[in-house]
Amino acid sequence: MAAELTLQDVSLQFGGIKVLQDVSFAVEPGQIFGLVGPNGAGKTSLFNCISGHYKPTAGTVRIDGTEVQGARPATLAKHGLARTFQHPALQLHETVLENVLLGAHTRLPGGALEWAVRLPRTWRAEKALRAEALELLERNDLGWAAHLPADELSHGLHKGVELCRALLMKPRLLLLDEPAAGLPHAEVETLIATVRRLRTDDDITVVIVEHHMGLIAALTDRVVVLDHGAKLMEGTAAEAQSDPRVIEAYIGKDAADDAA
Amino acid sequence: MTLLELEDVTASYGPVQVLDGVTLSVPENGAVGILGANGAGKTTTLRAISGTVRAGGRIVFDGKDIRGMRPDQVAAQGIAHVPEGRGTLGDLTVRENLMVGAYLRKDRKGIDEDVDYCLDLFPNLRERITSNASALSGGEQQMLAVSRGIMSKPRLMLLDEASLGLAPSTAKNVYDAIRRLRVESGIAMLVVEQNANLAFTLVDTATVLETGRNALTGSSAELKGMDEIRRAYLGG
Amino acid sequence: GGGNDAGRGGDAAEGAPSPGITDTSVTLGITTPLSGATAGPGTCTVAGVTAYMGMKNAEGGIEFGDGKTRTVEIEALDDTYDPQQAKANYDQLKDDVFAMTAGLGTPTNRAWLDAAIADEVPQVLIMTGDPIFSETEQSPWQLGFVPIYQNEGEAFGELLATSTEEHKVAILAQNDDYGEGYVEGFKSAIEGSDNIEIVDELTYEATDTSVDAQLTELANSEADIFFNAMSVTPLMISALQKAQQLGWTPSWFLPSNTSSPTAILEPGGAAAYPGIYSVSFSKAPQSPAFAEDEDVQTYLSALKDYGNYPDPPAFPHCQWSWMVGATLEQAFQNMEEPTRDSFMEALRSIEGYEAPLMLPDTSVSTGEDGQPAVSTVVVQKFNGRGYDTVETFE
Amino acid sequence: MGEFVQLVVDGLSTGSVYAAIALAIVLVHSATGLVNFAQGGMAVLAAYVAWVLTNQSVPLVVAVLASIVFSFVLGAVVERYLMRRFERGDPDTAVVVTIGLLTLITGIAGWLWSYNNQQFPSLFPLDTVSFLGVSISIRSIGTTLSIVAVMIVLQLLFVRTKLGLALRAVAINPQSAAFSGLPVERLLMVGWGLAAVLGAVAGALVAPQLTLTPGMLDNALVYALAAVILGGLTSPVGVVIAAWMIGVLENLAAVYVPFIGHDLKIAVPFILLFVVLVVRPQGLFGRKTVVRV
Amino acid sequence: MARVMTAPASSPSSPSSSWRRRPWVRWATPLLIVAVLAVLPLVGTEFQNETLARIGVFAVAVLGLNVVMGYTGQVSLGQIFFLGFGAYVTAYGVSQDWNIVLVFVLACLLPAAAGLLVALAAARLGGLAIAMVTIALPIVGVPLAKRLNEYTGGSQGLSARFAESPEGSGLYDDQWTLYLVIAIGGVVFLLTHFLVRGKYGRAFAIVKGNENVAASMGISPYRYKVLAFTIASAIGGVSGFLYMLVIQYTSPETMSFGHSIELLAAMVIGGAASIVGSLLGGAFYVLVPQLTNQVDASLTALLQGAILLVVLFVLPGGLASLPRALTRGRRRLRAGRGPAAPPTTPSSTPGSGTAAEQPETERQGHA
Ligand SMILES: Nc1ncnc2c1ncn2[C@@H]1O[C@H](COP(=O)(O)OP(=O)(O)OP(=O)(O)O)[C@@H](O)[C@H]1O
Ligand SMILES: Nc1ncnc2c1ncn2[C@@H]1O[C@H](COP(=O)(O)OP(=O)(O)OP(=O)(O)O)[C@@H](O)[C@H]1O
Ligand SMILES: [Mg+2]
Ligand SMILES: [Mg+2]
Repeated sequence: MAAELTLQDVSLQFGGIKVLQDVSFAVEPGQIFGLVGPNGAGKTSLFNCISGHYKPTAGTVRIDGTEVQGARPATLAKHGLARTFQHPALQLHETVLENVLLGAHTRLPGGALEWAVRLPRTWRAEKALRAEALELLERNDLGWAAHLPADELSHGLHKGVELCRALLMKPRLLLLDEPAAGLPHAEVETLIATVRRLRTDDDITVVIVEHHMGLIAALTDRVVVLDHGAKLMEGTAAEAQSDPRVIEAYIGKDAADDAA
Repeated sequence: MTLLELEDVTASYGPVQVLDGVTLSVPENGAVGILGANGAGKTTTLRAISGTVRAGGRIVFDGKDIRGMRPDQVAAQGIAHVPEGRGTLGDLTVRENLMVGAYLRKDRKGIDEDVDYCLDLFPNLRERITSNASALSGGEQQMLAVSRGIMSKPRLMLLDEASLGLAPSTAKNVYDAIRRLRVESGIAMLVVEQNANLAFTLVDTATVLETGRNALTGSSAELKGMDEIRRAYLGG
Repeated sequence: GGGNDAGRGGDAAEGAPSPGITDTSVTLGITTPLSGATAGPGTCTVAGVTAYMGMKNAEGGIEFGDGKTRTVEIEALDDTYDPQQAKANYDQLKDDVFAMTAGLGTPTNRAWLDAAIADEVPQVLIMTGDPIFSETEQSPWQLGFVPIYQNEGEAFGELLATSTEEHKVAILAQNDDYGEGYVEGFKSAIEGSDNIEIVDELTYEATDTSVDAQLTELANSEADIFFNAMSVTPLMISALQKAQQLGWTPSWFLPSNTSSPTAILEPGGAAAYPGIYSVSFSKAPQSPAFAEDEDVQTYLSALKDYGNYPDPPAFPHCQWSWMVGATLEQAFQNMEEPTRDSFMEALRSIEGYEAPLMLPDTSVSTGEDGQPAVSTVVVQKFNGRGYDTVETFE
Repeated sequence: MGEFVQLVVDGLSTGSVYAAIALAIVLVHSATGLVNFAQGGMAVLAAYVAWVLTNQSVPLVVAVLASIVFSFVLGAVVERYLMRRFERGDPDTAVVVTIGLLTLITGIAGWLWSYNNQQFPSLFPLDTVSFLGVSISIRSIGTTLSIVAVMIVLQLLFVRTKLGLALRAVAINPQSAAFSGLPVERLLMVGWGLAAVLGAVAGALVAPQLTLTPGMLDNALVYALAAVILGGLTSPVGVVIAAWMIGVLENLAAVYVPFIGHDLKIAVPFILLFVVLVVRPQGLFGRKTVVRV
Repeated sequence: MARVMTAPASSPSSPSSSWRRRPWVRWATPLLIVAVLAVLPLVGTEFQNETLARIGVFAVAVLGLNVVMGYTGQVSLGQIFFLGFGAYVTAYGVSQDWNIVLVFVLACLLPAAAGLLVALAAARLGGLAIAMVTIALPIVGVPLAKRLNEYTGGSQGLSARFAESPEGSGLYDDQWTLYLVIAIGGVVFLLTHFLVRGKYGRAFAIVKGNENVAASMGISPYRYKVLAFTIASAIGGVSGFLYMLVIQYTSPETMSFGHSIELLAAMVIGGAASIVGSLLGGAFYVLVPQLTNQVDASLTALLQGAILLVVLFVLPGGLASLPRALTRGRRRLRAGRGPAAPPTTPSSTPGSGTAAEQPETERQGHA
């Protein structure tokens, strides 16, 4: 089930700005893969290239061997790619449940006409997915908020709602952009447990961008470090954390000392 | 001398009351932290101070009751609020954002110096000086938001998760810089921070909010020593 | 009830009073644009008839053919030149008014033409030159007031045909039935005259802000006659100015509703042209020739006192609507029963009535099928301040 | 050839009328983030004020200046007591409010001054100059030059002055701007006031040509909007050039493309607009807004 | 994730909404509505019925606009064009004596096809750009209708009467017409009501809210914009059919650009993205001119402008937000008495009006 993701010499340019330069790496099915690097290194842009929001200026992106660079995000989503956004983007005036249900879009059968005449199979599916969404929220400790408008939730909680929305898509490849940002330490632990469960229970390949090195170390099988759009190194989290280039460019000397 | 004094502050969004008596005080040139779980009311506390949310209780800044003032009036008192999330003006360039930060200042020379200071602090911004703020990466936007706060040369800075989305080394740089500002320019700080390790490098005292109330208040050292704080906010 | 055309009114007993008329008063309905782009002339269509009837009411009312003296009430509604709204206004008024009259606009009147026929409500003396309203067969309950557009165009064509010289004509016409009617009438009149050649023919939209481009194009045709079937006052002024700027000074033909000496010719600088011709059937109050005219003075003061229209109007529709009032009075005087049938009969039998403000040689005659109440126009030439009637093109 | 050049010149002069309104729309948009449909109405109102004064034998220039002052106050008052309620809400609602305002203002003008056409004295003489076989009225030249001057002032205001920066900042995000101490409410009032002033200038420039009626600018509004979008909402220079382009191309298409003719020439600006926007969504001169994921 | 309990007293189910959720209410309400609609044409006067029928026409037009603009967020200033197109198709079909069912189908399909074509091009744009492209429809439509005078009757327009009440029904024409409007309009409303709930409603809403997110949920913004626009055009076509049914005449003025703006105003006044709001918007479109005409026909513009402003000033969310505004007002009254919410400056009252506090959202250009 879990997807395989391969990037080959992906480059991206905006006007004169080189955002990504020849980035290549491969994520094996079922891996939890980390993507780290300083601010503006191009991590989110790389996600955008994978999810179809940006079209790489050069290089190939393959999911399960199929070239997908240039494909539209909606198409990719239908083929099992889900992602969260660095800055949570919810429908603020809708309830949390409705927000999460959005993730079910591709799983709901029927065209516009069928929904307009309310064919039984449409609302049966709706009901089933509603139940599933509630359960998902419940499992992520957000059940209490299901019927609140999203704007009544604080910033940190939006992250959780976004995660649920992505999970309801039943993806095979999940891209998480800084899921731990703004979470207190205790919540990060919960998040780690959740993501681990994703792999074991749901058989999903996960790519995570995160500045929380604790989380990266605890969770990832492998990491790629980006700097100025280029791959600086690839290896395990531990290798990365002790790589002098990474310390220099990213973690900072003192921080590394602190951690040691 | 206390610079900012909150006493029994309440606040609500429409009918939903989210602050239920928050009390804290920031001394002149002091640095105070606010910790708490998601949704505890940290952001709301800062909003109550800066006048973006309707508040009850007493909010006194420099001897003056500022509760009920409009945000720009509060800013004019010398309080800079660096909001959570994308606190930038997306359609303005980086430089224009910085100039907006300096809106209340008249010293041209000082402004130019501070622009340089910010750009030195965040070299990323120097590279993107003519870009629209909305094109920046998440972390770069955060840098810009903090820089805007610095540009306004306030007497008190309200920092809402200033390290959000910043790389570890950058986050550390930011806190170093803030600490320096505090020492060199005498700016007082009220910081909300999830990265408590980082926060404790700056603040002298901190308060922990729980469902809109002070659950604990103490000096950094005291708090760092407490088990439940370690477990919830510091790790290990 | 029965599923028939006649709405719900059903047919009342023979001779019983129709709606909107009592022994002491009669109510007339108007739907016309009172706001929006055509509000200027629209307001005038109400003001004139209101002023006329106001004056009559102040004198005690009008004596009808059945011997009763009645005052005349007018209910005017705004349709903003929207057919749909005009129909709604008609629906609202039809049960309360005796007849509908004076409203301006072709589509707005057409919108309820069929309904008025079905309901047997008179839709008479309306301000549109669309011939359909004067075809008795098709429109038994209708009668137009102003000359059909073709008539006006024709009148000028006939005048031109009297000329013996060679003429080149440039035409600019509003892109609707108004412009088309004018051009059609004009062309039919010059048919067969070898000395007249149409060298260029363009259109404009009533919503245009400028007709400079058309003028530039037409000026290049070097025509010596400019037939400008334009109903929009500001555009007419700017056309007059633009042609001068281009150094093109033909003789002009202007329609009756955009030829006001004070509101159009003066600001347009018409003195620069060798001849400005227009057709008309009403005295121009602004013209010095009529300054002392009794009709004109009564009209202007009534307009102020009863018509709620203090300024001298820029549009001739005020005068026309005043004549509508007078024509209605004629019909009322001859109508023997307080019914719509009787009214229509009386209205259709007015012959050669010289309504106040009418120019010599023109009159209201309602008997001719295919023609509106006024079908005779005289061609006039601008004399610097007002108009003089002319017989030949010189 | 002579005709071609004349058509271009005519187009520029018509385009200047559109540009006048377009600039005011740009100003309000840059200062409040709204598209103000009432802009033309406010300009007409200002023109009526000036007209009333000239009828009291106040010199034209003084009357126009007075109408400018009147407009500033009017704009500020409209912002303070009407628009403010809608500024943070759904932008569609705010736009509809400006539509309502347009209707109201037109109604008021019609009520006070009737729908009669009124002659508005021209700021420039009616004479014509001609060169190269092309004749141009002094009035068009004056109008066009005034528009260019206004455009330059506006461009400088936006990019060079602190006030311009503050106005833009407030339009983008009032809350965030307030954190830097920008007096949001006052700036919004100033923004509307200035836009109304611009409207008053526009009104005085075009009223002699269009003759003063309550709906004088209704037809120009659509063109002005097209110019605003075509030029790029944020660029005064862009919208003026776009307005000129519209005026000129429309004329040329009407005369030289028989299929289009004078009746369908209005389609030309929209086809142009469409083609341009597909290639450059931000308009010809607009700055690209990046919406990042 | 977080342990923070939401403030307990503030559960979203206000008394009124929980009342609405009772099962018998859910069943009885539609039945009641159907019953009322069934007898309505029988009790009104002729003029009342005609007015109601007109309201139906424009309610349907506003509903269409709501699909593309209220729900999907694509500003369309062209809706009146589709009404006009539908009306012309109907008038032409009737004049050619085509079967009326066929005419109806064509009156939906042809505008829908036109809408689809326009949308295929216009949906590539967003925000104000799409507004400008759609504004061109009525603006070009008017001269085009004049030019195609073979089919449209040119500027003299087309009349068509085709809704005489059937023999033996015992109904007056106005009653029969109103029944037809209610039946056709009712079906359109019902279908739309179902459509904007559930899958498509959410999809439209996210296309309005954030196209990037929409795309990553598998919802192609382009396709859904095109879909919404096409549906709106089809509904516009239906309203054109009803227009001919009720007004029985159409001319180029029917689709003049000003009406498009008025439709937009009616949509916002009724309540954007609201089914009931569409109905109220239609009522506003029809009744306000009627009302102002009654008050003073020479001041209609002034009065209409004033009414529009007053309504929006009091209810920025539109007429459909009245119940919500009332409950909020009551809640605020109650809260106001408690110690927790002392008054502050008006500028800093979140939740006042629709303008719920969105400190970090940027305002996008929008028409
Ligand atoms: N606009 C709003 N409307 C209604 N309720 C809100 C709104 N914003 C926040 N809340 C509620 O107020 C409470 C406090 O929110 P606040 O943003 O202050 O939390 P926080 O401590 O900053 O959390 P985080 O760490 O997630 O940023 C939360 O329960 C939240 O649900
Ligand atoms: N649409 C765009 N237009 C212009 N520049 C862009 C665009 N998208 C990204 N960039 C630039 O590309 C660079 C990389 O951005 P990206 O968001 O990928 O960084 P990141 O690695 O995710 O950083 P962070 O950790 O701060 O989120 C930044 O300098 C950014 O300004
Ligand atoms: Mg990023
Ligand atoms: Mg917060």
